[in-house]
Amino acid sequence: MTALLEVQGISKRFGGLLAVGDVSFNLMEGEILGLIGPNGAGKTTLFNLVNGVYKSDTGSIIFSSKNITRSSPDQVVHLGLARTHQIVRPLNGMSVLENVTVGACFGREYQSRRTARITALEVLERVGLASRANSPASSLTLAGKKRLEVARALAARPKLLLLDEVLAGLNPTEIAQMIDLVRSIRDSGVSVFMIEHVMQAIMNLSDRIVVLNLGRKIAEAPPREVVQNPDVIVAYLGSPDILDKLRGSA
Amino acid sequence: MILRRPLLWLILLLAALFAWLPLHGNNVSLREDLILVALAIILTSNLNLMIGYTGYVNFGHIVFYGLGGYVGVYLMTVRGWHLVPSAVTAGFAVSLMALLFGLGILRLRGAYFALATIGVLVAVQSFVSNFEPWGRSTGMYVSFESYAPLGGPRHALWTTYFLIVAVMALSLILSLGIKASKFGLGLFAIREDEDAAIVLGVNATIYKAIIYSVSAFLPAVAGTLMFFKNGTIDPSIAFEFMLSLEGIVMLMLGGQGTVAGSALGGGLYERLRSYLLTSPRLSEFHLVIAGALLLLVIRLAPGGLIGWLYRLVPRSREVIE
Amino acid sequence: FIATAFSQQTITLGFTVSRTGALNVDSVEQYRGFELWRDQVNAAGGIKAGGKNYKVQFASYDDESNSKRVQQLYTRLILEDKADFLFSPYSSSLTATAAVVTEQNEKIMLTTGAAEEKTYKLGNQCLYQMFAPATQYLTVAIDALKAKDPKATVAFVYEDASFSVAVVTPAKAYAQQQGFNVVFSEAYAPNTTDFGAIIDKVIGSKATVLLGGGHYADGSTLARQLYGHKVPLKMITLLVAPDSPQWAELGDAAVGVIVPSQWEPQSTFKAQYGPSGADFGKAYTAKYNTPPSYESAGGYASGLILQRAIEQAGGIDTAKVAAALNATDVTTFYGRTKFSTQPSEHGLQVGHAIFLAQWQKDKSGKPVKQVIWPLAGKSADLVYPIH
Amino acid sequence: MSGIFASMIDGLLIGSVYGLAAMGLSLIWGVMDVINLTHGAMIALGMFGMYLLFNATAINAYLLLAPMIAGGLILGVIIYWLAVNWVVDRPILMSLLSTFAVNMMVIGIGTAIWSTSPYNVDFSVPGITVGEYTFTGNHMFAALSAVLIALLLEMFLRRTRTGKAIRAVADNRDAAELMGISSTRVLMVAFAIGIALAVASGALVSTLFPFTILSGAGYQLKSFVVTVLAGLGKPFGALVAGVLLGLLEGAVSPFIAISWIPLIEFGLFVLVLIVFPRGIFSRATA
Amino acid sequence: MSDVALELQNIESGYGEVQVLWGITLKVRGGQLTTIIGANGAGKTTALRTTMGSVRPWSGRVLLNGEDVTKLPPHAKAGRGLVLVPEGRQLFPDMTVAENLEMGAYSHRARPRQKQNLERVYQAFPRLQERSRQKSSTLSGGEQQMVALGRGLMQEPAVLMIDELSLGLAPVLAQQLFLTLKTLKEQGITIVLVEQNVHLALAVSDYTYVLAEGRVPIEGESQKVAGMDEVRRAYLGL
Ligand SMILES: Nc1ncnc2c1ncn2[C@@H]1O[C@H](COP(=O)(O)OP(=O)(O)OP(=O)(O)O)[C@@H](O)[C@H]1O
Ligand SMILES: Nc1ncnc2c1ncn2[C@@H]1O[C@H](COP(=O)(O)OP(=O)(O)OP(=O)(O)O)[C@@H](O)[C@H]1O
Ligand SMILES: [Mg+2]
Ligand SMILES: [Mg+2]
Repeated sequence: MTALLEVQGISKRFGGLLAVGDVSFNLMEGEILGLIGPNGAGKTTLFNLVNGVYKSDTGSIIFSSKNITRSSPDQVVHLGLARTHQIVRPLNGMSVLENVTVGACFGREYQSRRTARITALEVLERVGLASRANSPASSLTLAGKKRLEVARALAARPKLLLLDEVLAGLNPTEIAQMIDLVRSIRDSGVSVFMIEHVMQAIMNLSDRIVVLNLGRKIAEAPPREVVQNPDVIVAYLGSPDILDKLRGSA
Repeated sequence: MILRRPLLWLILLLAALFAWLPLHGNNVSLREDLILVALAIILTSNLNLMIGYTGYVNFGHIVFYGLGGYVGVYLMTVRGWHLVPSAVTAGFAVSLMALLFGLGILRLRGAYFALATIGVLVAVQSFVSNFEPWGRSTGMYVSFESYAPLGGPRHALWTTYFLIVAVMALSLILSLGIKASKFGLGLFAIREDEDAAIVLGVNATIYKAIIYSVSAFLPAVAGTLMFFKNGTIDPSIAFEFMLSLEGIVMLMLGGQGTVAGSALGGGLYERLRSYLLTSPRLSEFHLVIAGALLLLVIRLAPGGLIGWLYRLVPRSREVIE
Repeated sequence: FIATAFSQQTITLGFTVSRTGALNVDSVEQYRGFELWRDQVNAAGGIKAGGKNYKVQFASYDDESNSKRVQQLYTRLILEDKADFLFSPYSSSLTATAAVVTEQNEKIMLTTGAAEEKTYKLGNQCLYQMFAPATQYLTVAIDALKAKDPKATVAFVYEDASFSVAVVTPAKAYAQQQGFNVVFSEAYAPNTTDFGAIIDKVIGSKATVLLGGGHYADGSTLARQLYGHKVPLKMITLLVAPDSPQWAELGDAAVGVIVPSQWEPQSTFKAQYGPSGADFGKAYTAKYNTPPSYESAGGYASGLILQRAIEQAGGIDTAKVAAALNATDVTTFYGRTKFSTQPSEHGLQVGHAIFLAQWQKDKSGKPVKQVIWPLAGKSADLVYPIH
Repeated sequence: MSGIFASMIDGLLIGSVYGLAAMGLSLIWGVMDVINLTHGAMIALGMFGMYLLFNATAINAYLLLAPMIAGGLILGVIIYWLAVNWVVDRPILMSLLSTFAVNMMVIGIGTAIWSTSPYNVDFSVPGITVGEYTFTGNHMFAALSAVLIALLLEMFLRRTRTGKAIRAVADNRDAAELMGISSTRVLMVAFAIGIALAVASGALVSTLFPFTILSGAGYQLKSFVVTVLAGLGKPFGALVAGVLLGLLEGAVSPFIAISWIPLIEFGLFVLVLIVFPRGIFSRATA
Repeated sequence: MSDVALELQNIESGYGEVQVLWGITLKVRGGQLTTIIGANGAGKTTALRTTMGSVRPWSGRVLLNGEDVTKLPPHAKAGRGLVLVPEGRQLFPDMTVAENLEMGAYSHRARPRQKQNLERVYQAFPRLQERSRQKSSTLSGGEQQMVALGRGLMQEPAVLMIDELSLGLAPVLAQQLFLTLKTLKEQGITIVLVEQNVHLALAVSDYTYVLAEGRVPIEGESQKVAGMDEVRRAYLGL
């Protein structure tokens, strides 16, 4: 297995705040890599650095043997790296189908409008939005919009997919369905890098997990080791006996 | 394929009607009315490329029209060129300039972009007002000799009219073509959320610059034609801010983002103003009436006339884009 | 009632008026001249020519002081309203635009507020200019200055619009040729209201005489601010604006300002045709409650000249009326009128000449306009310096 | 006294009036996302209002500012209900359209009443003469009034509850409702204040220069420039930017023909925008 | 203690022509924590927004402490202590964290206790105090959620409705928040919770409504509901 994404010592400051500090890791081809960490740890910022929304203050990012440290987001997509937004950004005035068509048109394959439409329909079927294809994107519920994010990114036919909390707002049953979807995406040859706070999912899916805290990488290990890491427990996972605490009357 | 779109044929039919109606019966008066309608349609449909398709409000769109007029009239009167090459050259020259301006000001977003376009308009107007070869604020006059190559003024005006109608048809076809294209889809994505569009792979910088430049071309050609026809050009007429605003009004009236809407809004608004201005009883209050009607229309049909049509006859959406 | 012998006909005169926009004041005054003439003609039974009796009716639209619709409106006047003859809009540039239409329809158009020569040198054949051409406006003032103070230092401050540029450009050359030191010359944008910056520069230039202006709005503003800033000038000559009766509203700022004029009520031309100046002035004042300006006189005179041409042509046949106009050389209350017939400048006014009038205080201290130039026709002496 | 100095002082004085004019536009735009195209017409109404009021009462024109502002507030409320309330939630161009329609009507009625000929408020305060240069009292009083009004507005926005509510509604109308803020009322107040500012600035200008019903257009254009330089929705910044603009005009005018000034002014405006894409004063809040 | 604080009677509503709620009836008892669970798109958010008045009910009534408030606009309801922490946070993006919290205390009802409430909020979310001068639009997703909750608490709620409490929060923080809810309930605040973390929600709440396609097929004591087979299958992923 070769590294698809090599991140070497990248950092990002906002004014006095170090959002991401000197983070390095590799993502292997065909892998699902999880990214967890407390709120404000710098996970989304890390995604923004990788896909070129922000320019890294230091270090380098190599994707598919190309240096993309200074590339803009649209260039990155063409190389095959697509992402979703944590705070969803649907193109509200357009239909669900058109949203996804945009993804396909300007993605890695630069499909023509006609082909893009076919791709889009196919992808919508896959994420379970086919029935809403012609509704305006604005009428989807939050969870629907998250699926739309996934669909748009998938339509770009990426080699690597960055998923930023796409399971948030789903109930456990729906989460289970999405887990199957992510797995099938990986099985179709797309590598996945995902941020998630839903432990059940991230533990289930990831081959390895990177943990960030206060902008720094504090762990990188397979799921089983991560849940046992005391630092991770204190900073992130919290107590396992929470249900009892909640039920117990005051 | 664009050939299978009903609207294409409607556009061609419209152009044919425009050409045939005044010619049949040699109705020059109708021609003069229609030329202003055609001009309104040209200006709005090209403005629509920026506002309706890309979501960038251009307050100074008229600058392309004015500059086109200047370049063309200059080429004709001072350099002795023929009308058509002058107009086409004006189109290219102004588009090129728009590209340069665009690369600068298109870094701005939203209201800030809109206001920068006003800045460009006034700055250009002021520059032309001080530019000696173009007659400073006095402008330029077209001598009657310039009409000679086109067979004298009478012929020249008919020729100009047909050219304007052709430019009108081209403008609408251009709008239609862009709307159906991948380029157009990219523009729509930019309109909805530029940052998201970029993340989806749209090269917004280039797209915006190109559409800004494209939206300059036909108005510039029309500028040459119209000012040649008018016989004079000066900065206050060529760069009228009011006309720029009216362009936006016409667009919103018809329904931004749609090909037919820009034509409808442009045509109706122009006819309304023209009718009120020449109607003996209403002319005194033409502004008041036009204003009140406008208010009423946007209140009753907030999506513009096209939006209203869509709601009335949902199936029309497929034909009238 | 003598008209019974004649058969009744109407002729239609078409024109646009700037009822709104920048040219509004001057254009409406011109219109009143047309209107007074029409009413008087119709009251007298119409124009009598070739055994017929032509009542005059108008067709007119608002051009909003903007050339955008001028061609549409003139086409409409000619084709829909079937105008027999046309008057021009106010201003040279609107006139040039209208001329493109009138020429190809071979309609006669008498131009009034269109003083620029350029308009008549574009190859037109059917235009007839009533105003004395723009070149003359300020050269006259320089002659007057030369007689008073050949050492004066001169500043030109003028509207950056085609008429005033056409006036000032030859005047500047003429001033230098007459040995004056032109220390400052600058054009301001039409519809300027704040002259602060320019006034500071005039002061800095140490000019003693200021020539220029443009139209009513800017001219009156300039005068007012020159006065407010106490600029030490010995002579101020402004185009167009001070001719209007409204000028008196400026109060003290009005006093001393000179205006080149096409006509003044005091002028005493022996009218070979039409009313005397005094009669015209009286009728005008009675109708509009304000004395006539030269735009009004020009408007009225256009009517007269056309009327005379129709009478001489014995009808309204365009070719015949044109021939009569080409042959016109007549003095009315407005002065002499004669059109150039050379093909290169057909229709240019070559008979009429410019006056100078100055606002002076009368015995009761009210500002009134006096003719000061030509010396032969003066009603008062030039007051120099102003203060 | 040298020419440049005199001309800078002139610029400073007139600049504060530009600033006041722009404050109204800036407030309405920043708070409501409404590009108020009645702005110019309101400035013109301010001019004519002052003209009528002054001719009727013949008292010191600057004392008349208070009733003028009151009138402006009422006018603002009327226009708000007539043309603004139902477009606030719509895309910004809708408000452009509806205010443009009102603008047409106001200009149309104004033209019918006053035609487009110039009027003048015949009131003058004695000026100060320094060397050959005279600064009119009107200019000084107008500048002073403008600054005073600007300060009052700033205090209102910063200190009062309504002021804060205005900012909140501007930011997120739905959320403001959830906080218990009546957004409609707040928007109406903000709009009325914006109109009153335009009217006040028109009233001040009328004591300086002659005006026609169309005169507002030029000030509207300048207001756009000033608003943007300051950053939208920063009324006090607009005052400062207005003064800067006036100073700039004053500083360059001795050296070039004034017909070049718009080119410099607007050219610079575009450049500044490209360098500071959200206005000069917007960098402070990071 | 168990009077009905908030009641929805036969509410129907939707967007444009699309009907979302088909006559739902809910009773929220004072001092209790009531949960609404349901699949994605079931209409939970719509129910809360209709209660608040941001979405107009087509028919039916909303009663607050027995008083009919169906027709009142959201701001008037907020003034009476009905508080919604909306889905998607809805912060004031150009305002700082502190200003956002301050706006929470805008109403007459909330102002007197502004100071104490602010302290309480900072205690619950120390991160917010650290970032009090940061513009809220630049906060991380989870931080924004904290501001939204904090702002809701600043409003001095009588009935606090929270749409997706734990959305985007790290597990440890979500747990902490559920404990906070429990404390709030003990302080006498009536709470309506829409939550996808069904396990936690059912554990903490007293009464539960299940919403499916705009209707309420199941309701009951939370413990009972948690034991139902169909609930376990459809919503608990078991
Ligand atoms: N544009 C910005 N300006 C200033 N600070 C920022 C900006 N963007 C992010 N931050 C700060 O950087 C830190 C990291 O933010 P980021 O969005 O990466 O967190 P996250 O790990 O994704 O958190 P969450 O799980 O809550 O989404 C946060 O404290 C946030 O407030
Ligand atoms: N603004 C809107 N316009 C049109 N339809 C809408 C709008 N908002 C929501 N809907 C539709 O209403 C239905 C219910 O949506 P609602 O947001 O209430 O669901 P929800 O139960 O909160 O779902 P989620 O768990 O995803 O938040 C959905 O089918 C949705 O598509
Ligand atoms: Mg995040
Ligand atoms: Mg929801």
